[in-house]
Amino acid sequence: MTQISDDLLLSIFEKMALLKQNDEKMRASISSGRLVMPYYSYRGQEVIPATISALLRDDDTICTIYRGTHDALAKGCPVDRLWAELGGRATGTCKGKGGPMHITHPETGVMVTTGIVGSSMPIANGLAWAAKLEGSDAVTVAYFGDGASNIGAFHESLNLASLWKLPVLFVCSNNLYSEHTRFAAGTAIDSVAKSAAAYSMPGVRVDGNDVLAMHAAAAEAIDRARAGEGPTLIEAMTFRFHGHVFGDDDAYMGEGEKAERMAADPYPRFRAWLIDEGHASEDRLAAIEAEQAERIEAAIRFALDSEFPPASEVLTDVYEQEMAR
Amino acid sequence: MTQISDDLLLSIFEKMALLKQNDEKMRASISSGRLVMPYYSYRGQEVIPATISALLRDDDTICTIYRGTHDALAKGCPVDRLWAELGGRATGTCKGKGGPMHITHPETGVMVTTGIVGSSMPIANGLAWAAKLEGSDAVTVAYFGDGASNIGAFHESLNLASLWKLPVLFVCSNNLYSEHTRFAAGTAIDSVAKSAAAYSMPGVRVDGNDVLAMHAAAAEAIDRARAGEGPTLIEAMTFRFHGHVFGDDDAYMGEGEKAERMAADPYPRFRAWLIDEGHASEDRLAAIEAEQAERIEAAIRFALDSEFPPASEVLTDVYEQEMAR
Amino acid sequence: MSQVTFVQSINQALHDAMEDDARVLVLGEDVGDAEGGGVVGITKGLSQAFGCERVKSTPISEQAIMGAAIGAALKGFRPVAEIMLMNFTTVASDMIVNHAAKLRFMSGGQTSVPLVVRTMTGAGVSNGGQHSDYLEAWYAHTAGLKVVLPSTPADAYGLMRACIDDPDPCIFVETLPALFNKGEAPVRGSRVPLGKAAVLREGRDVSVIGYGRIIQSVAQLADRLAGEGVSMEVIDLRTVSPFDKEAVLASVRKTGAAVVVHEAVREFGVGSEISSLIHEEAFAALRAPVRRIGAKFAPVPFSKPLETASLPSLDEVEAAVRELAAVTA
Amino acid sequence: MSQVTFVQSINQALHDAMEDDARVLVLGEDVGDAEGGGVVGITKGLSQAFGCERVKSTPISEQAIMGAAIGAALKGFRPVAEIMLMNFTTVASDMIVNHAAKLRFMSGGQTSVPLVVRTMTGAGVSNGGQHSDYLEAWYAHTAGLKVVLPSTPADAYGLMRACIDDPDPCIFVETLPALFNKGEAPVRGSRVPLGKAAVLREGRDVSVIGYGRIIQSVAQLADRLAGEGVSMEVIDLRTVSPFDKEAVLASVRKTGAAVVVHEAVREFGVGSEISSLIHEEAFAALRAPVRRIGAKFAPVPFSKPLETASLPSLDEVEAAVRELAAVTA
Ligand SMILES: Cc1ncc(C[n+]2csc(CCOP(=O)(O)OP(=O)(O)O)c2C)c(N)n1
Ligand SMILES: Cc1ncc(C[n+]2csc(CCOP(=O)(O)OP(=O)(O)O)c2C)c(N)n1
Ligand SMILES: [Mg+2]
Ligand SMILES: [Mg+2]
Repeated sequence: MTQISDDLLLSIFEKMALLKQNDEKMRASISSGRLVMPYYSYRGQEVIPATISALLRDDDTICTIYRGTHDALAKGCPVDRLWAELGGRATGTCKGKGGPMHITHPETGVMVTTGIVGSSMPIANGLAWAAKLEGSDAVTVAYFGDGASNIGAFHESLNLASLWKLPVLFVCSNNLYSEHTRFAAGTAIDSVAKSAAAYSMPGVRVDGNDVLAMHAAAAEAIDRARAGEGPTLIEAMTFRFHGHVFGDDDAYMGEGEKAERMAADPYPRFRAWLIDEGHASEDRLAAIEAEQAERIEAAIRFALDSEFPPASEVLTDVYEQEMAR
Repeated sequence: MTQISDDLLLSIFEKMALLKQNDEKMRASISSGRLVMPYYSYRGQEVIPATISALLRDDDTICTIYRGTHDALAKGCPVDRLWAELGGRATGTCKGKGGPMHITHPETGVMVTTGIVGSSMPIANGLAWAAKLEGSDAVTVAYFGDGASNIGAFHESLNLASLWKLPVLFVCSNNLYSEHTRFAAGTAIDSVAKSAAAYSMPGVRVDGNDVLAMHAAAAEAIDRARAGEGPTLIEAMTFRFHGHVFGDDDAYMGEGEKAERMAADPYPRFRAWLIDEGHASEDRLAAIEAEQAERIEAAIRFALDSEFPPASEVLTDVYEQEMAR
Repeated sequence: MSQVTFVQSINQALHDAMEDDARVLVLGEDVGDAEGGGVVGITKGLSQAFGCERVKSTPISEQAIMGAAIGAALKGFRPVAEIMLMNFTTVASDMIVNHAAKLRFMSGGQTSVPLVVRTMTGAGVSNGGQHSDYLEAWYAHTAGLKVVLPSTPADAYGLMRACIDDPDPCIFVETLPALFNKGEAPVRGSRVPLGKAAVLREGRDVSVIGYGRIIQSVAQLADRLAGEGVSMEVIDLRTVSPFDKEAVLASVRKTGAAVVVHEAVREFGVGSEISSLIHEEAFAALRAPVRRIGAKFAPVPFSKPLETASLPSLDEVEAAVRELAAVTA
Repeated sequence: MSQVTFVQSINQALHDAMEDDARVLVLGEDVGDAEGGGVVGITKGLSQAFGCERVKSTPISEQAIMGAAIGAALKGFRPVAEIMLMNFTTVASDMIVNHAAKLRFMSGGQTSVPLVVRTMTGAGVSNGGQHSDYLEAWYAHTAGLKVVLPSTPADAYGLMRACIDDPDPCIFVETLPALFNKGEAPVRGSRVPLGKAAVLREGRDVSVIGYGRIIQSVAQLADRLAGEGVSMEVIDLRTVSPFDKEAVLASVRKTGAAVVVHEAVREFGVGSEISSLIHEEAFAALRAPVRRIGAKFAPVPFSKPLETASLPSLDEVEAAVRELAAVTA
């Protein structure tokens, strides 16, 4: 994978450092009561959006899910506005109205975050259709989970995207579980990627915890999409370290399974590889990490210093013009 | 295909004769104003349910669609009750409340006829699950069209049936059109049967206008289902001779296409084959046809002699016990 | 004045909107000319005029249709998505209710979804239980959506143009059994403002408030009863949500009595909202309680006599009006 | 009396029903014990007790879940299908509305669909716009369905048992933020009849009619105001459709004033039906128009102060009651 420049590798690392530390801070903030929200930790899955986003432009768009805080951050959603949102503050990306399941930041292409399983895909098609109509070569990424591959919207969306040759990447983060249900207990086929054949679409299963593999798959899919050759389904194998929703009981998982997966944490692995292969020095990486830590601290301060929205905001943004009721 | 007995061949022919003539009478009745209803003619598709039903038992069940009058009749739904239903009479299968899109006759296993594309499949799963729970080896057939393979319920249903190893036959009558849209314009894959692979399910495309091919596919699928080995997807290639809804403009079809297909009418083809191969004499077949014609005439008389339901019936059968409103 | 059908006026509205604004798109099952330009021809000629990129026939995939419309709308396009019949909106209601209706709010106003859902429905043509329901009460109960239901071809034109202009998602409900009825032709480019009722008849004794096909029949009833000295005011809401409270209340304050009528099931229907509001805001003016008339609380039956019996009748309206007119303060 | 949570009483109801009747089935996402027995544990222990054929965890496929339940119900089973949150019923509403609700009618009474849809919802736990909606008004507007919404653990038990017994499809709505609240334990085998309200407090001056969590708070308000000489009658509908008209009308005829309250959005909500009915049937008895109190006409916001502001408050109820109590005939 000699095609990846050191700059790109470091930009991926930078995103991963931001994502990993951000998740740690969010969990800590929930445990301490500073944040009150249902939180779907993405810890362990950082490689996927970090690598994909490093290949995306500002005018590329994404639709993601409740677990997709990392997708939004990796795409460029400002950390401070994100923290303010999760703190329910008026300075949040969504004025505090959306919360963790509905992060939106159009300037950086974060168009929709949805809490309804499967619903990122149909809307991603529309964003991609818009790009096509505008004559742009922008692409759209639809992020979703393995469990979402079992819902009707998945089928309808992949079929339509293939028929219309839409510039979409369907990125399934297969973390082996949907809530408490094992992948094999919910899905009759042994790989989501294989479903792509049912839509005459390329489908590829990759190690979503491996930057190089992820990069190769994403780069190819993005090139295809930009060239007008249509969508790709990428199944990125990964694992969520903190269960479905932070704080829940993960007794449904094998003890050994979780420990083993966490021992293979992709973050230190990639970090060590960067150093071992001579792409960056320990000092350089530590500096990047420190920078990200500082960004997050600043974001937390920004959030905590911000006001809550006034109660009157309940009735604004329902329509463009407030209705007399 | 020497395995098919003459008895079975003749029972298939009998059903086809009933179905073909029944459709002719229905269209004539609509043209004459005797029946007033939206009618989705199945003419040209008779082989599929005639052959499958000849292999089914009374305790096997079906779920079918608005076009499925032939499926219901082939399964054994009484012709007279059917005509009364389509005439809106109180003696109809559904007391006139259902109409052509909702034929139901549980005694012969006609459990649901739906007007919503794709909705026969999820319910068929439930019927099959019930049989499994009861320890019976009864099977369920879900009939649907090629267009229905593009809707979410198809995906969810095939996945669930495969996971639960349900005794279901998913029978897709691929008549090359969904309303006015060509198969290839709506479906990204070139064969519905190929989708079966996405559900680890056997899938087979057969000539649905050929009794022998249809028989082989159905027999295998039914055996599998009865043996507890799970569902099968059958794509039966066919053609509807009278467009989407009887009376509509079929300009969207190529002139030549329709004429060519109608020239290959499976009914006279099977009839001639039975005689040529020595399975039955012309007289025998003519006698069967005459019998069916008489059944239909009697059914029409029964329907026309029946009363309309009283207006008070609007409020019965909404719940088991009428509600005070 | 020349006369046109609903099919013609809605077709014209789509045509004119596409001509006036390149961001207007049309999608849905069979909407392209290769597929006949829609099952009843409402989208005829559009793909020929504006090309198959702006007028897209789709597979039978209502969630994908709505998703494509929402995504394009988020980027500033103005998609008009057809969900063929209103009962089929049930397979796409996640997209409509959880997404189209809420994205503006949940994004804190950063995004908007200026789309129109075109859908047909209505009992009276023997389509039976799964093809005839009026579900406008559901969508009216959903904050973020607007719901219109025109009763004349000209209003259909003007409301469609207004819906396409509108920055928020609108559900445009077409009355299937009336689509080939004729009425005055619309003026090109005209708009009927959303949320504004039309007073079809002015009167003194009783207000009848409704929308859709039946309110036009009620207007004729008013003409007939006027001859007998019963003076009806007839209000066509045109927009169900937000509906024109001022028009409704002004009328009821004048007449002191009201009947609300629609073809949807009566119970938990739109009429309940209107009736409640009238009582809340004009109680003192009322000589008698507001009457609600709607379809029977049952699925729509197939058999003709039952189908007819399930629908609200003009006789019921007449009886209610006569009774109310007879009540003195 | 021992105290139990809703989680416990509903679990007990399912357990007892499965024990009493082998036709009772449970299905839904994560309902099996291998998957933790449900996201909040309502189905815990059931698969252990009754096996994985009768208690089936499903993929995330709500249409397939409802279809499997409908098909099994058609064959005489009594499935209790979980659609985890009420907003997710939107991806299965075709199955619920066009099929479960209508198959009895459309088959002319030949088939029936005795299933129960269990679903949770409710604002107040920061779940935001897509996980908090009360949609009971939609299902109440759908002929063929019954809708219940219990306010105590014991009622939850008795209503669940009644829903499972019932020959028609029932939607059983659980209040997510109240699931761990405690109340009196149910008696094994007890039933709360569908369509029957409970009079939580008897009173003379004003009737407050509602259901769910908030009506219990209203009962406490009644105790407080009683000390100040305001006598409230508090009626918990328990069943939203069909609701107990007799109980409502009897109360209003006595008190002459009413407030209707629910956590769903006010506009086009269940309260509109109840308000309309009261006016229609008890107009002469009313000293003032019926008041409706409900959630704000907006998606449910995430931010705590906004979420709170979106919900109906006890202060609003109190103010309405005081005003109505002060109105003299
Ligand atoms: C339509 C719908 N059904 C059910 C849920 C409840 N739910 C939320 S997340 C989830 C699991 C999704 O699993 P997967 O797609 O694998 O994504 P992951 O959470 O593992 O990232 C479920 C069932 C939902 N949000 N939407
Ligand atoms: C969910 C839904 N969407 C759209 C329709 C309108 N509709 C009725 S039949 C039909 C075409 C179905 O085609 P196919 O599945 O191939 O069956 P065929 O009619 O050819 O037998 C459509 C789009 C419907 N009934 N239900
Ligand atoms: Mg997962
Ligand atoms: Mg077809």
